[in-house]
Amino acid sequence: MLKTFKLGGVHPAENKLSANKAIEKLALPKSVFIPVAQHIGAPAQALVKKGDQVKVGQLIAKSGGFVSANIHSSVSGKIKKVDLSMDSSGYPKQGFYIDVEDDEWEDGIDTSSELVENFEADSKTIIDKINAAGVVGLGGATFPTHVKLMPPQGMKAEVLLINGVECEPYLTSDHRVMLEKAEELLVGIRLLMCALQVNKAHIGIENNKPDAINHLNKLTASDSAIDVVPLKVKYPQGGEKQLIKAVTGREVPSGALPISVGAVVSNVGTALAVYDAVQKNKPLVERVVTVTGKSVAKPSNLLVRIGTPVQDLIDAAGGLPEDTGKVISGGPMMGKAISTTDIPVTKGTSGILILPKKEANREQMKNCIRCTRCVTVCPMGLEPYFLMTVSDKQIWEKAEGNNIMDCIECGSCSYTCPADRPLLDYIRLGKGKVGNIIRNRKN
Amino acid sequence: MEYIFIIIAAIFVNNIVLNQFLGICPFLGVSKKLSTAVGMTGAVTFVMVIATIVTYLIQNYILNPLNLVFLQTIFFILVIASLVQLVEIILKKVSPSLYQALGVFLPLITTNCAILGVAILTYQKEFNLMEGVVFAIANAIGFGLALVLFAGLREHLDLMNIPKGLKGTPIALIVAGILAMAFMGFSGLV
Amino acid sequence: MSKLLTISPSPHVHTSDSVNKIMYRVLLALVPALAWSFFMFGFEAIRVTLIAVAACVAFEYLIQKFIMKEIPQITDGSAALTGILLAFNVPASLPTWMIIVGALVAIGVGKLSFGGLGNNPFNPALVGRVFLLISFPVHMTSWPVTQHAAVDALTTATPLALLKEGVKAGQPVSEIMTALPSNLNLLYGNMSGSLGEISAMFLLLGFGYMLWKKVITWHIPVFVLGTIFVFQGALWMLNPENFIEPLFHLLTGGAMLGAIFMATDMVTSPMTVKGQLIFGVGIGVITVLIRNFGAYPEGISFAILIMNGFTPLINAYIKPKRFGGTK
Amino acid sequence: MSDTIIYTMIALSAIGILAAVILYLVAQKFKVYEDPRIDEVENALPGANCGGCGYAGCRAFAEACVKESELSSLFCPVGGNDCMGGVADILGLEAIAQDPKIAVVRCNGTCDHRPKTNQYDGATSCAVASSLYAGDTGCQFGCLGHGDCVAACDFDAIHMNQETGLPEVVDDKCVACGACVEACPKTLIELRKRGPKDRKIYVSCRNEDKGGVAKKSCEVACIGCSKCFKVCPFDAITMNNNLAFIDSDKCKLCRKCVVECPTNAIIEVGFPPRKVKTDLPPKPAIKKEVPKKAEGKSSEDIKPDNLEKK
Amino acid sequence: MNQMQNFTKGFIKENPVFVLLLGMCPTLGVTSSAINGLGMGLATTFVLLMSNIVISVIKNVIPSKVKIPSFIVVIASLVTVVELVMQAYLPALYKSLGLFIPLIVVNCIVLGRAEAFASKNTIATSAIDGLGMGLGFSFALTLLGAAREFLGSGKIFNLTIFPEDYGMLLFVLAPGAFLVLGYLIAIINRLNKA
Amino acid sequence: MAQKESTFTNMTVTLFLVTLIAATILGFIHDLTKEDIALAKMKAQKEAIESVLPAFENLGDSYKVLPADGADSLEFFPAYGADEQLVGVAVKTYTKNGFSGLITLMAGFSPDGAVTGYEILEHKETPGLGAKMDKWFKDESKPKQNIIGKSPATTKFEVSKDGGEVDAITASTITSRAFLDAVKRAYNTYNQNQELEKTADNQTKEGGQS
Ligand SMILES: Cc1cc2nc3c(=O)[nH]c(=O)nc-3n(C[C@H](O)[C@H](O)[C@H](O)COP(=O)(O)O)c2cc1C
Ligand SMILES: Cc1cc2nc3c(=O)[nH]c(=O)nc-3n(C[C@H](O)[C@H](O)[C@H](O)COP(=O)(O)O)c2cc1C
Ligand SMILES: Cc1cc2nc3c(=O)[nH]c(=O)nc-3n(C[C@H](O)[C@H](O)[C@H](O)COP(=O)(O)O)c2cc1C
Ligand SMILES: Cc1cc2nc3c(=O)[nH]c(=O)nc-3n(C[C@H](O)[C@H](O)[C@H](O)CO)c2cc1C
Ligand code: SF4
Ligand code: SF4
Ligand code: SF4
Ligand code: SF4
Ligand code: FES
Repeated sequence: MLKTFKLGGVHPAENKLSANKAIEKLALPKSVFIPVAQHIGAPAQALVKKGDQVKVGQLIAKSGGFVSANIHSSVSGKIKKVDLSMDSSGYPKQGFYIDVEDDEWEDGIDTSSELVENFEADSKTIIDKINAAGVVGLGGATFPTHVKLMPPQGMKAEVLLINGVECEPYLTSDHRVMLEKAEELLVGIRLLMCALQVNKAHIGIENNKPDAINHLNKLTASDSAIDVVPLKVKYPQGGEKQLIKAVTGREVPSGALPISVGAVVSNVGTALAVYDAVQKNKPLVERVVTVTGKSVAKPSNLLVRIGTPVQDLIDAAGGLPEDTGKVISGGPMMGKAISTTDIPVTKGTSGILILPKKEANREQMKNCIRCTRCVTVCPMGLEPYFLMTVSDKQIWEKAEGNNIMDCIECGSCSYTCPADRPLLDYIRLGKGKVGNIIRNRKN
Repeated sequence: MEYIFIIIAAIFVNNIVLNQFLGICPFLGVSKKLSTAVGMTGAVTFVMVIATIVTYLIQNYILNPLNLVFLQTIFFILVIASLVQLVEIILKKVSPSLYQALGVFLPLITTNCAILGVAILTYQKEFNLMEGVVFAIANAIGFGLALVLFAGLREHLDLMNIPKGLKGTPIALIVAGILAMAFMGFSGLV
Repeated sequence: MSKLLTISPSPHVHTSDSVNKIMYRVLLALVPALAWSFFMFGFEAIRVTLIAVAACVAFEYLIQKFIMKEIPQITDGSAALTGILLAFNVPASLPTWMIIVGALVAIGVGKLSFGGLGNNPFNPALVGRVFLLISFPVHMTSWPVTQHAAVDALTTATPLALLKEGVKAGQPVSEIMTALPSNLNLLYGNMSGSLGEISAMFLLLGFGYMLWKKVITWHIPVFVLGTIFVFQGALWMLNPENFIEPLFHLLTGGAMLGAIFMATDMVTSPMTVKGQLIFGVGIGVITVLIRNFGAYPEGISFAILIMNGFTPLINAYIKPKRFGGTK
Repeated sequence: MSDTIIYTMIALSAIGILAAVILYLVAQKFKVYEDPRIDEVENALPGANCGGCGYAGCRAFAEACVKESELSSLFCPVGGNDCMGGVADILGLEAIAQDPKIAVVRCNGTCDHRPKTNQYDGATSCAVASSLYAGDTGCQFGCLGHGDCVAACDFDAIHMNQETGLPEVVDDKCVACGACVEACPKTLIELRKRGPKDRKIYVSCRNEDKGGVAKKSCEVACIGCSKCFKVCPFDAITMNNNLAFIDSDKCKLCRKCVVECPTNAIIEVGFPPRKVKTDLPPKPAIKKEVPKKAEGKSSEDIKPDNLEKK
Repeated sequence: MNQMQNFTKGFIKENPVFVLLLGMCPTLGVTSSAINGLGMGLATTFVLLMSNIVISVIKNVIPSKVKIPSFIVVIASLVTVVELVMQAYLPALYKSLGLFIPLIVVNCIVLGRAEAFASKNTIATSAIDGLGMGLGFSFALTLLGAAREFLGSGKIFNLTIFPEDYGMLLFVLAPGAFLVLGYLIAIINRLNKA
Repeated sequence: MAQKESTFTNMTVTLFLVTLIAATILGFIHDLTKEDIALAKMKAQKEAIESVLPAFENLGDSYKVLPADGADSLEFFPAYGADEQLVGVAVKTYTKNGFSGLITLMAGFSPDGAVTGYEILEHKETPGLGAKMDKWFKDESKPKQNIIGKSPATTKFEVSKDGGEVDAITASTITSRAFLDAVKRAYNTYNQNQELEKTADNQTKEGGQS
């Protein structure tokens, strides 16, 4: 029996169209827009201004607080202006418009593709380098990685989990990284283990990527500290809490962080970025993005510079199909629909998914028939139908009492509901409201 | 066995609210929330048992010997009214926590036909004291059962989109009607 | 304008499952039992079914359109389902006007008064059925002669009614049993009774189909039937002269129909497995109580309605197992 | 006199006295009593339990009124001054007359003025939409048009205009309870002083973008040009974040600013037609009309139908 | 408010049953037929009328602390009078109303009107209020009784409208009381709005 | 309003006065109605007796007899014609086997034991079902359910379902059984008592017609 998490879960059609497409390097864009807020936490503070000349890898905005991250220029060229522009959050955000000129890198960055395996560094140096390189979680939440590597007082990490699950349908960027950058990835994992001072790491991979599992198994055969854990294909296997449960059997208590059960979870992309940051001095200026969709001419996995307009990626994949109805930044379950393809790729952009018109629209919502499907599939053991109703009727005490804050917004409930109810829409709303209430109460 | 029949009859077959129509006002009024329904049930049980005992004594040692049965109504109601208030002060002194839980419901109970009704029924059914007490407790449970069930249903209905005209009391009555209908299944059980 | 991108919150994909599909699958699951009732009761069964379905759908349409002033939603199949289940719960000889009254109560009182599909706390078909039973006890307990009765003696009374009669008249069960059909006959439905309840076998077939299509889970039917079996079995072991063996109670009356198709109505049953356990056991216990000790020979419809009443309470207190919740 | 009568008298009087004694004890020990004025005040209130006063329902408000030594901080928007006067009478206090208020929607971004840039297909709720993204037009401050405000109104006083896609307040019905103000995630609705004859002048825009950006996304956006600010003789206009705001307490309804605005972002309602004196092109017809006393209902009569057709 | 309005308000606008929802037990308990409803209504009307009069007479001499007990005594006495008189002269009706006659004492309308109206108003006004409310109550009970009797047995005031065989028994039983009252209130609400 | 203050004396005196006045009035009304209440009860009983027996001149003294199979005694009201001839006996009988418990009824028997009529006095049977017994068994147009003129001696007073000769009320077998049970009990007691008739004076006598 394959390992998996116990409660809930769904199995949407996988549609991994680009699984066999090797990572391609996307040509440099003409201009980029780099927002100062690409992570959870405080926005970074701008260090350059209009008219300044920048190089690739140059720090252009510095971390704006404890939970924040540095921002580096991903291209060389001139700052055209510092202004607002729409990004995938759906709201205009502050950032740098840079006109690209050449491809000149900051000094000290190792741009060769040569594998640097050995390291002497200690925990503190590694974390500092990660911090300096502006590495954030590439698994979706964009939580600053250096913060994660410094457990709060009294907590000790015991095990590192590497999230190679990629449970979102369509997306394949992590899959390709595990196949093509496995050696680097393993170095990154060792670095993370060293930073956390743990001596065990598991790489969790869904069973629909047998090639990645085999490949990594081969490479880690000699290393007893790292092993590969094949997991059942079930969404949201990649959810942090679910992954911990599946691999270690431990359950992160409600409202607590993974570290409370001694686990730290990092995405494979993150581990790769850690390798770049520590071994190559290379800040996080590019990432792998899957561009896919059923009517996309050439589904592909592209290595792109942060700030590149999404339109460029789509063009590289064969252009926006005629029947496009919806463009999503991320996967179909958790990604955000975007209103224009002019938005930039940011650190959190794992994929661009293009849905045809006939899949773009939702069905008309009907009354809840209390079929319990949503309850059954909720991986957190919540009652989505109830949470939606109380959020709609604004009965916040009941929402809180029924643990609305535990929702990981995986969308399994909305996906399953036969009455096409927008459960997660309302639950998200309720989470926001209840979150505010709780925060106000604390103050 | 007698007692079991009394209990089953009072709770299910002749449920005081759903079948006998006593205590409808609190049934409709105090059933909007589960927590208050539970509190009210506690208070009613308390008062119902005491009232039944006291009125039983009055009936048998004052009214019957003096041939004053026709004063039953006025006596019972006065006794119950005073009793409720008495309970209120005593409770407040003796157990403030219980008072917190039940106290707010006490004034409501004075004008609750269930108490007076059970007192009179105890007399009409010619129960002895022990049977009277069992009868009172069973009726209180029956009242509580109906009330708590009903409160649960109403809390549920609050989240539903009831048609405008039926919102509130009408739909509550319809629910009560269907509940009463379902409870008729118990008829003939004793 | 049409080039505009669509925006909606995640998730952006959805199962192909829908309310309509669920309802139509249940309808399909009822077909074997329906066919059997046509075979047993002939034209009368067709008449009752057609009228019940037509009346339910018509009332749903008319009330939604003219009283609630909403867009009628009759295509979802739930009104038709209520209609069929109502028909399944009445004798094939029921006069037409009574069926129509039952449909009005089921749809008007039981369902639309609460706002329509999904809002009703009580099973609409059963509200209609119990209304009819209490209002027209004579008609609701007179059974037509079946067309293919194997044992001639039991033409009109249902096995449960025969049993109740006998017990009330003080006969020992062993004596009454001689007049009752064999368990095999009961299984495939050679007995008299309400339209759709007679054939346990065909109802089980429908159950299998619904399980296969994942329309319902096994829990409620198994809990209900299991409880009836265990509780009745206990009584039987205590006193076999007063109580009949448990299998009889599983195969007669509405036990199968109720447990498989009516207790499982998702709108009116609890949301968690633990809640469904309480619900199912409650139905089983009340059914056995009424059947053995009450005035009615059959009690599952009352039992389901009563437990429907408990459902909100159960839902309020029995919560699903929560990830990371305190154990 | 028969025995029965004598027994009756004795028994009943005895129980009467007993009751009196018990009740006396109650009265002694049970000092906390409810001020009977609470009931009276509650009776004087409209009983809508809307919470517009800031208290949890009418009774809570009544309690607050009774406790307070003066009523300046308490006001029931539904009952208005008459009602507060009544409360003041009961309590023997002065009611502070408050100017009657009315809700005003500060967005004029109709479909014509503000082209759509995408199609929203989520839950029909402004709150949900606004938590998702900026909106289906270029203006991130404008009305989303899903009618949270309409749903929030207990008085049937705010309706969606199907043509403009914007909510409209029915002046006669609005009691200024503020529910819609709370409901709007874009804080578009403001409670403003009800001017004489329901006249009002306000900047119907919340766009804080720079002029160019604002103008591009919506024709009638306030571009923050400050012309109105300069022309206002009463200092009623303030400029903040590229946006003008008219304080209804200071505005004397002189209508000078209205003609100044280059984008027609300032709206005047309830005035007689103006003698055309300016060089500006004629105003785009503002759909809103003063509801005439008797026929005021006509506008709502039409709207529910429209809604249903959708 | 003029006396006329004072009198008529009890019928629809402030109907004790349909709008104020007071005195639900007798409302549901005795209305299995129109005649029972009417009888109970009139008995209650008598008590209401008399108690309103008596209480408005004595209101000034009653200290506030014993107001309620005194009122209860007055009401209970009146109820006892009704009980005795009915027993003597209308034994059949007395039998069918049963327990609910003594329960008039705790009928919330009676005490409610005494408290809310009679203890603040003059004798004449209180009398009119009592009568109006009482008749409103009677009207409601009779209507409910008639509806139930009609649906249940095809009769109104024992006059056969349609054959009894078509009657729906449920309506004369307990559940019918709840159902019919529920829908009646809904209808009255709608009429009140219109 | 010049309301009295709530002092202890005030309160006590007021309540005392209120109760005293109430008591006085009630006492008087009770005295006034006492007779009429008794009369009304008598009248009801008399009417019942009259309706179950053929025309008679005067009633004899009533007496109570304990039935062989019951805990409570039955009350007998012999009725005599003009010539002091026994016209019939009305028996107030009961059964506890009704659908909802106790049913009491008055049954009339001619001296030869045939039922001359019956009247239900008290019952809690379901309206529309069991409650139909008030007319059901005296419907002369339906000989199979009519018991008037029949004697339990010659007719089997049991429902046809149990092998008797009386058709039960539709869907109310329980009530019908109970009803017949009560009638039979009256008959049996009456029969068993006929021998003792002569020594009736020795029986526990109630005040008779008081
Ligand atoms: C306020 C805050 C503090 C956090 N602190 C820690 C931490 O100390 N250690 C850690 O391992 N993760 C920490 N996290 C990261 C979360 O555990 C989690 O990894 C992150 O939110 C991304 O999770 P996701 O991608 O599953 O959504 C923190 C997150 C938040 C929001
Ligand atoms: C429902 C859900 C699904 C997720 N799926 C994945 C996934 O497939 N792969 C992944 O790397 N992270 C996934 N995440 C994010 C992880 O929870 C976690 O934040 C991440 O692995 C932490 O690594 P990072 O900080 O390096 O991004 C998912 C999160 C949620 C809430
Ligand atoms: C609410 C209700 C009331 C009933 N009332 C009576 C009744 O008063 N008398 C009676 O004999 N049966 C009554 N019954 C019916 C019995 O339960 C039983 O079905 C019937 O007496 C036996 O059926 P049969 O007469 O058709 O053989 C009632 C049933 C119900 C559900
Ligand atoms: C498994 C299943 C069972 C159902 N059983 C019933 C039923 O017993 N009675 C009924 O009226 N509707 C039934 N329905 C239809 C529907 O859920 C019902 O009409 C709703 O209660 C109406 O809100 C059932 C539906 C499903 C899916
Ligand atoms: S899945 Fe949909 S229909 Fe089923 S219970 Fe949840 S919300 Fe209701
Ligand atoms: S989105 Fe939230 S409520 Fe819905 S299934 Fe996922 S965790 Fe549960
Ligand atoms: S329009 Fe707004 S302020 Fe006016 S009554 Fe409605 S909700 Fe209240
Ligand atoms: S005014 Fe606000 S609440 Fe109303 S529709 Fe517009 S955005 Fe929504
Ligand atoms: S009349 Fe109010 S409780 Fe009975």
